[in-house]
Amino acid sequence: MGYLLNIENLETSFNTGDGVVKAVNGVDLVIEEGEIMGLVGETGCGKSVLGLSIMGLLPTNAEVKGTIAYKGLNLTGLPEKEIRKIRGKEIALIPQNPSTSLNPVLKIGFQVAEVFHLQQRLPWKKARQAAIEMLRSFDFPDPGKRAEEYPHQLSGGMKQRVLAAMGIAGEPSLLIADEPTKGLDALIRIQVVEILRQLVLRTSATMLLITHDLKVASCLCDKIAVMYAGEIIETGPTRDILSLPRHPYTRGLIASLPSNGLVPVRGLSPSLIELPAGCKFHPRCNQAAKDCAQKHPRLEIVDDGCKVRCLFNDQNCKPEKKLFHGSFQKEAG
Amino acid sequence: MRGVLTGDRYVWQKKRLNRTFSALKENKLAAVGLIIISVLVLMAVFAPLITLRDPYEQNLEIRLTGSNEKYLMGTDQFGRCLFSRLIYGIRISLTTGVISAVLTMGIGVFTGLLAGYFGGIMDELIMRITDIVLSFPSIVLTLVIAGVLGPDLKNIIIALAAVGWTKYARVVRGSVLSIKEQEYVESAKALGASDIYLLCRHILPNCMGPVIVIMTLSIGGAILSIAGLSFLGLGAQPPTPEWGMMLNQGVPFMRRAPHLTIFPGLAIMITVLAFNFLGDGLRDIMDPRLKSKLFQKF
Amino acid sequence: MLRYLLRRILMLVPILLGVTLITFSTMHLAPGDPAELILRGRLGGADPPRQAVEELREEMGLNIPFYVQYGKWLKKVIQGDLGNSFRTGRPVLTELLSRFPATLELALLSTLISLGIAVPVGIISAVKRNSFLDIFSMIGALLGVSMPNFWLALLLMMFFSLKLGLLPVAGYGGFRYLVLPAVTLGTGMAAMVARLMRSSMLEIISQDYILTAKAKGLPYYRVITGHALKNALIPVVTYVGLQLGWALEGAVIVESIFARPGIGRYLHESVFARDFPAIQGCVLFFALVFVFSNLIVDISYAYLNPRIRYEKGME
Amino acid sequence: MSRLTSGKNVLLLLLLVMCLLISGCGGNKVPQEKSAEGESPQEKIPQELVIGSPWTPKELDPVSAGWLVLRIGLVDTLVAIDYDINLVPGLAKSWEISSDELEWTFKLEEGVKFHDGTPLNAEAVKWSLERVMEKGTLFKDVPIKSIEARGDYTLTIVTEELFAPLAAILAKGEAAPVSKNSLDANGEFKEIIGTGPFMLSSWIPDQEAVLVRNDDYWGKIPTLDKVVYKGIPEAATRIMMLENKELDVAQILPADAVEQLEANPEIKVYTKPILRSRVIVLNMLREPFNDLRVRKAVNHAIDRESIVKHIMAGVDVAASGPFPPTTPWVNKNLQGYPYDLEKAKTLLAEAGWKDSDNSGIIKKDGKPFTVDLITYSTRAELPPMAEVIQDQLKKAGIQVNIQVLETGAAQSLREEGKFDMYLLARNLGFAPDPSYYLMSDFHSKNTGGKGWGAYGFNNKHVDELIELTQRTTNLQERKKYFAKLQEIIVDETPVMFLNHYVNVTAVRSNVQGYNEHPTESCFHLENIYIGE
Repeated sequence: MGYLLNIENLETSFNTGDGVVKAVNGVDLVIEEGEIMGLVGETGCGKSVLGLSIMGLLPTNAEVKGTIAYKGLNLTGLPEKEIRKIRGKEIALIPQNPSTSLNPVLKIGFQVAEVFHLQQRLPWKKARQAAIEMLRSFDFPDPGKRAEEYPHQLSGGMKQRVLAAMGIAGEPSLLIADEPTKGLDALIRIQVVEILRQLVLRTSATMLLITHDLKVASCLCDKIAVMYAGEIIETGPTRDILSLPRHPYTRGLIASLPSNGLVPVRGLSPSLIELPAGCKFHPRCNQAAKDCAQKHPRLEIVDDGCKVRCLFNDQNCKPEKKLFHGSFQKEAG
Repeated sequence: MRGVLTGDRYVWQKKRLNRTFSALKENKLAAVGLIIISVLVLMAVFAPLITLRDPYEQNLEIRLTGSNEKYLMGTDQFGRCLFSRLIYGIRISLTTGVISAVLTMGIGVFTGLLAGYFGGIMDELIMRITDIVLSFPSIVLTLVIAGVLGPDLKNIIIALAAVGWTKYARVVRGSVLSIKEQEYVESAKALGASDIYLLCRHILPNCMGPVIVIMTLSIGGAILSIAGLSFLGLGAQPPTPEWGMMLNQGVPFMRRAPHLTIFPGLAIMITVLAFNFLGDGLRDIMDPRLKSKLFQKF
Repeated sequence: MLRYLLRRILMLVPILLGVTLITFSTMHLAPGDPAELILRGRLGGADPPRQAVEELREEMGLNIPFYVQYGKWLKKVIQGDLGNSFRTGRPVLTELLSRFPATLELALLSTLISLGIAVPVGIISAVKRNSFLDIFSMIGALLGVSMPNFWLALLLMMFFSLKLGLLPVAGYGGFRYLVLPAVTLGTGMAAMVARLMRSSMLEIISQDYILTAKAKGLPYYRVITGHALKNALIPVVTYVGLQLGWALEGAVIVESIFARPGIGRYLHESVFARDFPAIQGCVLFFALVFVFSNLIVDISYAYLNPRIRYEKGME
Repeated sequence: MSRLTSGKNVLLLLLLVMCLLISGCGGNKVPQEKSAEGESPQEKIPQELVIGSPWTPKELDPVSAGWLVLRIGLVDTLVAIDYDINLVPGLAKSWEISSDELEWTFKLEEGVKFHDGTPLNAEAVKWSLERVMEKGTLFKDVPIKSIEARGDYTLTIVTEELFAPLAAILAKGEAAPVSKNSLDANGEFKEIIGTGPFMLSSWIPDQEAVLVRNDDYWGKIPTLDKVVYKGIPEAATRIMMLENKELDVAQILPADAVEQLEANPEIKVYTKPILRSRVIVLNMLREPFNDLRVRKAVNHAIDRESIVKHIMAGVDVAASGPFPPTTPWVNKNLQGYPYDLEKAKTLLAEAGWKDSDNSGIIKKDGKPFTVDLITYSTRAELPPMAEVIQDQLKKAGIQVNIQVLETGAAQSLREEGKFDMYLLARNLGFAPDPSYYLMSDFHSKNTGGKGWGAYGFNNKHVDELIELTQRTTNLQERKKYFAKLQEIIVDETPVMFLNHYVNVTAVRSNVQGYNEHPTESCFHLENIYIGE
C-alpha cells in the first residue's frame, strides 16, 4: 500500500468534570513512507491530541475510536505492553515545550543515552558515547561536558536539539514533532527549523510535523493537513494548499501570516465540548450560507491529492492570486 | 460610596459561599466529616437526653464492669458510666478544640493583617517572631508553656494559641500583600476609606478562604494536642471527663478493663478524623490550583 | 554552593538568638522567685534561708536588668554550661547527652519506618489514582494522621506485649525495646508522608517530561522509578527534615509511655517537676536539633535539586 | 486504557518486601526467657535479680539518698532494725548509754571493710557522721554535742541533753558510714563506697543502679551475683514488665492489681503491712480548715471503709489514728472519725457553712466551700483516692478541685501554703521510734512549711509531750506520752488519717526469700535467691 500510517475515522474524546471534550472527530489521514506531513491548526484544534493518540500517550480519561494503522497494525486498543514496543523505536515523539519536556533532575547525557540503551540495546557505556556523538552531530560544542549538564543550564534552542536528538536516537520510522516552534522567538525558531531540516535530510525519516505555524510547515513539509475543531478540513501537497487554498479557514490562516498583513481569522475557535452543528467553521466563516449551519460537509477529493471539507468547494476551487510567497529564511532574515 | 463598592462584592462572596456548599456535597469525604461533626455537636448539646447517667456519679460497688445492658460501654474505675463520660467528653473536646482554634486564628489573623497591611518595621518584626516560634517543635513549646503555667485546660489553650498563631500570620500576610494591590482596594483608598474600614470590609473577607481551611484542619490538631497533654497530666484535672485524661486513667486497668483505654481513644480519633475529612475537603474545594490540576492535562 | 551555605548559616544567627531568648524567658514565665526555686532544689525541698536567697539573687544577677541577665546566661550556654538540674544537681548538659542516644535511635528508626511505608504507598496511590487501593490507603493515611499516638502506643503494647508477649512493655536496651516506640511514631509520620508523597507524585506525573519519558518507550515502572521518583522525592525529603522534628515531638509522649530514658521523657519529667534548668536545656536542645535539621534539609534539597545547586552556586 | 503493567507488580512487590522486613524485625526478636529452668540440670541458675521500683535512683550520696542506698544494700548502719521493728546490732555490736544519760557508746564490729578495702573503725564512722551533721538534715533536731572515737572500735556520741531516739535515728540510711574515698579531692561526693552486702557496678542517674555481690561482706554473704534496680514511676508499667518477665520484682503496686496478679501462676504476690499511712494534711493557716469544726466535719464526711474496700481492694486498713494497729505503740482506744454524713453537715452548719441557695455547694458569707486538693502520681493509688474523696465531700456540699502534680511540684506548693488539702503517703518509721515521726510532723518547730507533716499546727501541749518522749528512756512512760499525743492529734486533726499501708509487691515465682521490711528501710537482698 505504501502507507506508513493510515488513520481512519479517528475519534478521541475526554471525560472531564465539565463534560465530554471531543478533541478529534473522525479524522482520516494518510502518511506515506518518506514524506513529511504537516498538521496545521490553531491552538486547541486537537492536533496535539492526534499526535498523542498515535503514540498511545493519552491520559486515562481519554477514549479513542477508529483505527490508526501503522504498517498495517492497528494501534488503537493495542495493549500498553505492545504499544510500548512501538514508542521510541518505531514512532518517536519530539514533544512540545522544550523547557518543560526535559527531566530537570537528570543529566541530559543520560536522558539521550537512555534511548540508545533502551531502543538499540547498547550497554550504558556505549549508549553514553552514542549520546555524546549524537549531541555533537547537533552542533553541541563540547558535547562531553554538555552531557554532564542539567536541562536548566541549556538555552531553549539547545533543549529543543536535545529533544530532537532523543527523538531520532531510536532510529524511528515515523517521527512526530509536536509544536517544535511553539513559544520560541524568531531567532530560535530559525534554529529549530534548521534542526528539523537537518533531521529530515539525515534520516530520510517520515515525519508528522504538528504546528500552528503555517510558515514552518511550508518550509519543511511535503504535504499539509489543516485541522479545525478536531477535523481535517483540507489536505494536499504543500504547494497546492498554499497556492490554491480551497477552504475559507485555510485562506484565513494564510491571510493571518505576518507577511500577508496579519489579518486574523475572526471569532474564536469553538469549545470542544459544545461543537456547532453543521460545518464546524460556519460561525466564523465569512462565506457561510444557510446550509452550512445544518449540513456537515464531508472531506471530498477535489483534485489530485487534494481534499477539502466544504459544501462550496466547487465554487471556491478557483485559482486565486498567489497568497503565499517567499521562503521562510528570507523573511526571517 | 459604601453601597457601590460593597454591593457586588457581597453578591460575589455569597455566590462563592453557595459554590462551596454545593462543592461540599460532591466531595464525599468532606460531607462525611461534616455529618460526623454535626452528629457530635448534637450529641454534645443534647448530652443529658442521650445519657441516662450522671457522668460524675461514682458507684464504687460496680467499678470496672464491662459493657452490659445497664451500662452501654461499662463503667470506669469509680463505677461511673463510661458512655456518659464519653458523651460529656465531646463537650470538653469540641469546646476546647474550637476555642483554641479560634483564639489561635484571631491572634494569627490580627498579626498577619498588621504585618501585611502596614508593612515596614511591623512586618519585619512580626515575621521574625514567626520565624523564631517556628524554630521550635510546636509540641515542645506548648508542653513547656502549659507545664510552666500549671496543669489546666485553660493553660493548654493559651499555650496552643501562643505557638500556633504563626501559620495564620504567614498566610494572611501573603494574601493581604496581594489583595492590597487590587484595583478595588486602591479605588476605595482613593475615595478616602479608613484603614480599619479597608481591612475589615475588603481585605479580611478575602483572606478568609485559606484561613478557614487551616482552622478546620487545626481544630483536629488542637483536639489531639489537648488530649495528648491531658494524657501527660498537664491538662484537665479530675473528675473532668476529658478523653485524654480518661485514657491515661484507664492505663492501669488495661488488662482488666481494656474498654477504658479503647473507647476514649476511639472517640478522639473519630472526632479528629471528622475535622480532617472536612478540612481536606474544604482545601480541595477552595484551592483552585489543586482542583484545576485534575483537568488541566486534558 | 558555598556561598549559599554561608548565607543560609548566617540567617540562623537571629533565629538562634530568638530561640535562646524564648528559652531563657521560660523561667521568668513561672510564678515565684527563680532563686528560691533553685535553692529549694539544692536543699532537697527545704526552706532556704532569706539571706541565701538574696545572695543567690545577687549571684544570678536577678537584680540586674533582664537583658543583662540574658546576656550572661547566653554566654554560659555558648560555653556549654546549661546549669545544674534542680532535681539531681548534676549538669543539665550531661543529663541531656546521656539521654540523647535513646531519642536519636527512636527518631531515626521511626523516620526510616515511616519512609519505608509511606514512599511505596504514596507512589502506588498516585499511580493508581482513584483506584480502590488509592482510596483505601488515603483513608488509612487520614486515619493515621487522626490517631492519637499515645493511643496507638497503648494498643500496640496491649497486643504485642501483653497478649502475644513478643516484645517488652517498656524500658531501654536492645533493639527489641525500640520496636514498639518506633512503630508508634513511624505510623503517624508515615500517614503524613504518604499523603505528601502521593500529591507530589501526582503533580510530577502530569509533567511534560514524564510524557517525554513515556514517548521514549520506557516501561511504566522505569518512568516512575527513573524519572518521576527523584523529582517527587524533593518535597518529601524537605519534609523528612521537619519530620525529624516531629519525631522528637512525638518522643515526648512515646518515651513517657514506653519508659524510654530519652530527652522527650526528660522534658516531660522536668516540666512536671518544674526543673527549670532542665526545661531550658531540653527546649534549647529540641530547638537546635530542629533548626539544624532544617538546615541540613535545605542543603540536601539544594543537592537533590540541580537547579538550586547550580544557580545558587554560580551567582 | 490500562497503563499499569509490570510496573505495578514491581511496586507492589517492593511494598510487600518492606512490610515483611519491618514485621520480620519484630518477629524474630522474641525475648529469651531469663532462666532455662529444668532444661539442663547441671546448668547453674543465673543469680540475677531485676527490681522495679517507683523511685528512680537520682543520687546515691547517703547524706541525701540514705533511704535508697540502705534499701539496696550498698551500706550498713550502726543500728539495724529487725522484722519486728526492734533495734538490733548492725555495724555496732552493742551500745549503751551512760548513767547521766548523755553519752552513747557504740562498740563496732571488728574486721569490717569498706568496698574499697579500707577498714571500718571508729575514726571512719566519726568522719562519716560529722559529714552528715555538716551536710545533711538528719541530725537537725538531735542535740549532738560531739562525736568521739575512744578507741579503734569504740565510738561515743555525746548529747547536750537526753535524746532517747538517738539509736533509732542512727538506724536511718542517712547515718550509714561511707569510706573517705567516696569523696573527691575537693570534698565533693564522687561514688558510693559503703560496707553493704552489695557494691555498685554501674549507675545511670534517674534510671537504674546495677549492683554486684560483695564477696568480702562481713555478714551473710548474698547468693545473688547481680541486682539491677530500676526506677519505673508508672505502676501499670511495672506490672506489665513483671508479667512480661522484664522484672523479677515489682514493688509498690496498686492494691487492686492483686487479684489479677494472683491469678498468674508465674507470679507471687506479697502483701505486707508497713509503717506508712495515707493522710491528708489540712492547711490550718487559712479558711476553711483553720476551724476545728470544719476539720472534724470533713473527717466524718470521708468514708474510709469504702475507700479501702474499693480503691485498695480491701487490702489496706482504714485508719483511726496515725499508727497502724500492728505497731506496739498504737493507742488502741482511739475511735477516729466514723463515716457520718449527717454529723458532718451539722458540724459544717455550726461553723456557718450552709447550702443557702440549694446549689449543692455549701457557702459561708456568700463564699462557696471550694478547696484545692493536691496530690502526686508516683504513688498510683493517690489520684484515684483523691477522686473518690472529691466525690464523697461533694455529698457534704464541698467542692474539691484536684491537682495531680509531680512529687516535687506538689511539695513546693505545700511549702508555699498554696493548698487546702494535701493527700500523701507518709512513712512513720524510717527511724523505728515514733518520737522521730511525731517530732518532724507535729512539733510546732516543723509545721511551718517544709516537711510532710501538719501545716500550721501549733499546740503547746503536743510540743511538750514530744520533747518529753525524747527525754525519757522509760518505755512505759514513753508509751503513755505516745498515747496521749495520738489522742490530741486525732482530736485536733491537723492531719486526717485515711488508711494504713499494706504494701503490695509481686515477684516472679522463682524469686525466693523476698520479705518486705515493715519499715521499708531495707530489702535485705542478701536473703534472696533465684530457684525453685
